[in-house]
Amino acid sequence: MAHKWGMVVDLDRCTGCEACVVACHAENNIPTAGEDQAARGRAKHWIRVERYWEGDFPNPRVRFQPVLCQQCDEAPCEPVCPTYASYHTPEGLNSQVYNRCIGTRFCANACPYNVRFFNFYNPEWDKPLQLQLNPDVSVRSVGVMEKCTFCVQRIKAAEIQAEAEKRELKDGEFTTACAQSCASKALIFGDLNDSTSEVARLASSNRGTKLLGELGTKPNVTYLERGTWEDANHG
Amino acid sequence: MERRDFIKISALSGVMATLEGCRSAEKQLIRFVPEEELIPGIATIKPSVCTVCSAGCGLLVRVMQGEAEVVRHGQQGLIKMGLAKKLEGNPQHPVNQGKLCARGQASLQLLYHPDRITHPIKRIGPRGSGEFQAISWDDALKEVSAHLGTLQASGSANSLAFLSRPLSGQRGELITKFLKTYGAPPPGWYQPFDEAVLRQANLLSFGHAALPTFDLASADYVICFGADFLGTWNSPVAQSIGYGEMRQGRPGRRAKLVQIEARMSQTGANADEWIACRPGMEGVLALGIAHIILAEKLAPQGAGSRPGPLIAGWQEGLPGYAPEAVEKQTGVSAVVIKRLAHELTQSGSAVAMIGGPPLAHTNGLFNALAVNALESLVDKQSVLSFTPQVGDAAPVQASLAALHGLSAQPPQMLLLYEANPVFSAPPSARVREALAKIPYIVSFGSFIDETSAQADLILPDHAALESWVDNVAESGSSRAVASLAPPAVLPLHDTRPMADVLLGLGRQLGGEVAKALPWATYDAMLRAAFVPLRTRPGSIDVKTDDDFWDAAQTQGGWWSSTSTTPPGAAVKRAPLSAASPEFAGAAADFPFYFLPYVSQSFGDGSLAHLPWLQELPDVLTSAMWSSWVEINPKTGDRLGIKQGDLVEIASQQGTVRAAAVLSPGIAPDMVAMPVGQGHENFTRFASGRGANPLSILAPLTEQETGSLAWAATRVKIARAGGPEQARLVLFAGGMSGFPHEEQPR
Amino acid sequence: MKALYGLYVDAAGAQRAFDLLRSASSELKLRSQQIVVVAGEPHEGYEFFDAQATSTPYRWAVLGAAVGGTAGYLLTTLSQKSYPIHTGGMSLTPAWTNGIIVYEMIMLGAILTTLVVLLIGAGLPNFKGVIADPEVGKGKILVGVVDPPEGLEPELERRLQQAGAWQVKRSATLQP
Amino acid sequence: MQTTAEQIEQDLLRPLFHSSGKYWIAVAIATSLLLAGVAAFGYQLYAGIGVWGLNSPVFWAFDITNFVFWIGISHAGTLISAILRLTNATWRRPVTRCAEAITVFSVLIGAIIPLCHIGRPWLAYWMIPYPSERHIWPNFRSPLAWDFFAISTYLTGSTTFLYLPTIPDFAAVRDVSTGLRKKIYRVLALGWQGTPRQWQRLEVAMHIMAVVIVPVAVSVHTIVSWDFAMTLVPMWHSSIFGPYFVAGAIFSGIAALILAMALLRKFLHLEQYLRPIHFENLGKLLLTMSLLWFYFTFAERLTAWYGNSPPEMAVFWESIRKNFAPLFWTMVVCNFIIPVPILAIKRLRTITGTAIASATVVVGMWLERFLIVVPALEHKFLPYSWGTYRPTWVEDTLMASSFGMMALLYLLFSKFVPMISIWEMKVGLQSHAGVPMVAPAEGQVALEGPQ
Repeated sequence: MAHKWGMVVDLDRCTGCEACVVACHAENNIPTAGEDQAARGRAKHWIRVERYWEGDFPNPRVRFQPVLCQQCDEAPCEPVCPTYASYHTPEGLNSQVYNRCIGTRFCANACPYNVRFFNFYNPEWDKPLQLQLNPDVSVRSVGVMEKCTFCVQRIKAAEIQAEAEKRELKDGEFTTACAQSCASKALIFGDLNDSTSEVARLASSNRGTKLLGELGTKPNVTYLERGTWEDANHG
Repeated sequence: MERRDFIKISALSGVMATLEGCRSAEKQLIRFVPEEELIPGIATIKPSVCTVCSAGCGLLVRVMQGEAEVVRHGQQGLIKMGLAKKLEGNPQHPVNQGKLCARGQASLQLLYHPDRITHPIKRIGPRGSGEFQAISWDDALKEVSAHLGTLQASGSANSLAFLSRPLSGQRGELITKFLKTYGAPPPGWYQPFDEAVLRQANLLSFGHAALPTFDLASADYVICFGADFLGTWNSPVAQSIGYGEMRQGRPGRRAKLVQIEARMSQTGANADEWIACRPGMEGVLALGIAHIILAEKLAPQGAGSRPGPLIAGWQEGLPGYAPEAVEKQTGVSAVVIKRLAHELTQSGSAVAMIGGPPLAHTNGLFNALAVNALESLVDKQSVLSFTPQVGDAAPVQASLAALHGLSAQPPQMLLLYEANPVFSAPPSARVREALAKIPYIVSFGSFIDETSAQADLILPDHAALESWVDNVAESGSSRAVASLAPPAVLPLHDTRPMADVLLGLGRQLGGEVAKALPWATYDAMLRAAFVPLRTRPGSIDVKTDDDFWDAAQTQGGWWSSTSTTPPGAAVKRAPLSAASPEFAGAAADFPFYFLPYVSQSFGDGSLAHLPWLQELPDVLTSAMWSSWVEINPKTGDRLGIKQGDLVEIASQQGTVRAAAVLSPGIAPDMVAMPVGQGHENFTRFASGRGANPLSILAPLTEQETGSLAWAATRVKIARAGGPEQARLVLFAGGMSGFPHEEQPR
Repeated sequence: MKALYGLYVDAAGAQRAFDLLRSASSELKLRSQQIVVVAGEPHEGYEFFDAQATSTPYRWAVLGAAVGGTAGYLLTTLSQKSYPIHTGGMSLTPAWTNGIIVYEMIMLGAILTTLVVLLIGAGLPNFKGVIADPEVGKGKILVGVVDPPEGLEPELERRLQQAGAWQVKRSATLQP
Repeated sequence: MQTTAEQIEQDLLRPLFHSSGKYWIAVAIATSLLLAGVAAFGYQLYAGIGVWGLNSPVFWAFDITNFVFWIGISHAGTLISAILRLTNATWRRPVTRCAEAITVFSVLIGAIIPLCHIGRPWLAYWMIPYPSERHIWPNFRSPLAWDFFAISTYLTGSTTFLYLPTIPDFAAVRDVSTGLRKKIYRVLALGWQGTPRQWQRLEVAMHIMAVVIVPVAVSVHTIVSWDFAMTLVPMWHSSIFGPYFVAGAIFSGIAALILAMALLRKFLHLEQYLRPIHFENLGKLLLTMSLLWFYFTFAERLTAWYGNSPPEMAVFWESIRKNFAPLFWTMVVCNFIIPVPILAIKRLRTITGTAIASATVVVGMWLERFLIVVPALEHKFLPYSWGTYRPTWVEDTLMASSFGMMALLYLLFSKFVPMISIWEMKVGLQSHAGVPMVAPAEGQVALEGPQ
């Protein structure tokens, strides 16, 4: 049975430590924009932890919400691309083929989650920082869109490995860089088609919601709402 | 289809990643014979130890072959070598169990930093000018040993000083031995935000002069006084793992987190209930809660009997801490205090912890003892425990005293290792002046920072991933943990490990020092220290020392089998009665409490030079590349300060300027600034960026321990300019500030 | 090439000349192709002009539209099937979107055919010499005979005059 | 002196043979603007499109604003002249050509802009459906692919529509000119003779073109609007966009046409041909469109306001009350408050009056496009990801140069082609009843048909 890669984001576990953000930069060769470019809104974070204030002092509440590409089944970003740079893989990945991209940026506008990023310049690394670049991940040149890939390089490596060993992929045998670094296990990645997988189990939790689910984009990322002590212990 | 893409992608990236290497080949560099066997494109995973904070997490380094420009035997050339590509947590490691925080992940850039010192350099310009010139290792070492020799010969060996950040494990041991046998005073361990107060309190309350370890996975109720245990305090990764479990790891059972602080920390942002308490009054609040518990007999008989008596009036049931009285002092309503008391005692297993700002007041020890008393009163399952230590030596203690020593009688010669007091010490410590009086300063730093810029000679250390690393975990685990790892990658530059250099100097000095340090290299010393562990029950069960040594290296260290150390007996001493905190600056002239806090990105500021962390949006403000001051929106309105405005913060010690961030998570009578920016000289990424809040701290110290009361400064603030002067870079730049105004339709 | 023609100030005169020539075509042994009219603008309502009216281009345009539409349909369907790539959970060849392409191709087909049909129908481009006269640009209408039969010039000239020619010319100015 | 075919030919050919110093100054200015744009684009290619003010989430701004604006302007000519031809409105004759010229040139500019705005312009040809070694065809599900087809069809159509009725005039120029000029026009005229057969074919072809070009024009701006409406972006995802854009396009188109006519009239001394009646009639048309535009804008905003869905309201308030309020209300003033009274009051509906109204409308409609593109992108769903946009000098230059290009093309056109169809004016001479096509020369009554 084909895989269907998905993720669960447990908002009750997320501490906003942003280990996932740095992990993603390291894994996916995301260039650092620098202060000036960042000030112009060109900082790239394939995964970000959004922060929303609720209420005012002395009773402020904060809601952290990690947002990455939702890998929508019916992704608004895909059909608008005239050159098929953005398309849907049979494994449910919303993939971006850099060398097909001519940079119309239509996909980025069509994406309701603003998780697509554009290379306004050719990326640069002050030597010898470039030695850190992950050879499994393409470095994106000027003029192309990029976005979270669910660490497709890891997926493929694992699949090829399993195929070589003539076996099925085991749940948790590999995971994305962000999920791997997440100490409180707020990010869980896996195969939604494997009913025994942790991600499949959690995705069906009654705390589960979809980000902007009302838009009908059918995301493969499920958010688990925050619980409360009172509910858990007194009712 | 995807296969094809995948191969295409990897191929392409392979090319791109080595592109730089290829370009430099045009400079007709000699191509060295590879020094290690690696299969191109196949990753090797090597263990290592994270050195960026004291938690000492275990690492797995992803090493892949690449082509790098390196220096060997004074020759520059290209070499195919293993390059560290990514840092992950070591799943076997008891502290971080395969997880790793943002700072740990980013520490990879310490290895590849473009501004690393790549070879020994000697000062040519005036001190602090940062003008250095290259010098060969031989000459450099000759110079140093000459100085050491003459110093010893002239009988003033005791005027050699060593200043370093606290080093657990054998590095610390080595330095101590070296100084002892040389005849010099013991090393000065210095670090901003040291935990001297808490260690002292834990010694008094629990008989352990160490940071506590929490089994949060088994907690049902956590009341935390100011400790940012999910962000930067103690062993954040270990604590975050437990936090995840206590939140959603146990079906039908979810713990409550109550955070008590006046400025919302990252931990506070996750709390189920956040309670603002008047700064420095946390101890009183804790005792207010304890009062109810004792009065209403909510806790089992004898609970809290050990640390309790350290507080005056405990036996009498804390008469002075009636809720109403406490409400007056702390600003926390009596109703809430009562409720907390009941919730704490009703829950299965509760824990009270303290850390950070509450300890950084003149009455810090009292606050700590009070919370410890409450803890032992409510903690039935001993959620709080202590990590058993490998040796019997107590964890090394950093303290401000180390600096006072320097300025009191300046030594003839100073050795510096990974300490940057010029940046991080309060102005009252007069570190710059003290250093100026020292004739000869040698630094082992890998970077030019404010302090090493004062050095006469810099002998650059290997990066952690290039050296043998070891660490003894002070907390964060129920087992004794001695982390250990061989170099993960070959050195990139013409650097040498500090430990080896010190051993070498010892040999040249001969005599006592040589005898005490017989090892040729640091790994030999490590081996000697580790091998004895073989006999103890733990993670490695082998017959011979060699096997043990190999196993320890592949495993990333040794750890004992589970054996928690519950809180021990309290020290008998005169009980402490409530002391209200003192502040520098009269409330009339300086109306705001000033809170410098440990930055989520830069820790105590020593990581401000890593681009990944500079561009990491602060999770509460989304600020990048900036330094800012958090102000309550109401205060902002009152003073006409808008989001992004330039604000001048003035204390009795001086002023700093930073961009205003209006945040509802801070008391209207407080302003807070993250530590880390404001480096005047710390690589291309951090130099001249933002302001350093530590530079306006008052010299107040905690009464008993003498450690710096860094939360005891009062300031006044005023708008000093518009956003254009302030340089505040927000990732969520378009999100309208707080509060969101509702539009009438 | 020889020619003999008269210039007329208005369409009525041109019509008279045209009729005279035509009625006399048998006795003067003129083939209808030899009779030529050149005007600086259309003259609706006059027989010599309306006789040339045609509606064939409409039929051609419709045909062109059909061809364009078919091409559009084939382009959209075949190309998408030749390398199936799924996007946004849509079918490979959604009628909704392909319809737009087909529509535009229909229009393009009609436009191009119209252009071609016009050029062919109007015998353009044509850079061989043809009868022309600068006076035409000034509003006169030219009616005349190409290669008038030997010896009949005077007779022809008389008739063109009789039709009320503003001027009769024997030597043709050749354009362009 | 009497208005005759001869005089018409003289008047309308004059600009081709003589031009004032003013003309050359204008050409110089337009050219330098265009070159500035070329330079800016070169810099952008060299440095990367980062030299623009774009960022995430505002990935489109000036570029697409100008694209929509110019495609909109193009709806003046062809559409209007086609409708007028079909309805056989005889007063159209002096208007059609300068109108159709506007269309061709603005579509051209509109088509160039997207090529400059994409991240890798050197790969723009991947939009063209051709069998390639990549085995990949354009994605016909993408509105951008629709754009490609619609715009190329429109460009082909309107060029043909402009060229066909010009052939006889080329011939006219050919016949009166000599030397190189003659050679050029000989080619342009394709050897046009003027036989009844040719005239008949021409008129039929023009009729077909008129029928075809109207639905094409409508489809073009509808599809442009779908670049926005097909997304889920708040205030973009709206079915009103198709008609809204088409109406807006015709609106701005007529305004541009009136402006152009006023200028031609003044500088080419066509007072006798472009007469108050034309501005009168087009002015009425502009008034209608202004009212229509207001209706659409009101309907669009009301729907959002009443529905009150938070994502839409975020954008709504941005433009009505917050950062974009100044621009928004300027737009309302330019598109409605100023033009309506001017055009509604007969006394004000003069040539100057209509010209002024048109000028404000052109500005207003540019603002409208900007206000459609930018505020929505800045405030898309998740507030944390909101952004702000400021254009850079590169974008400003490129925009200025698009106007420069328009001016230059139009100026050159007026130098090589009679701006008013000579033969159609001649037809006007023999016109049967209706408005006299040519002003009575002083003290004379215009000829009306054969006498």
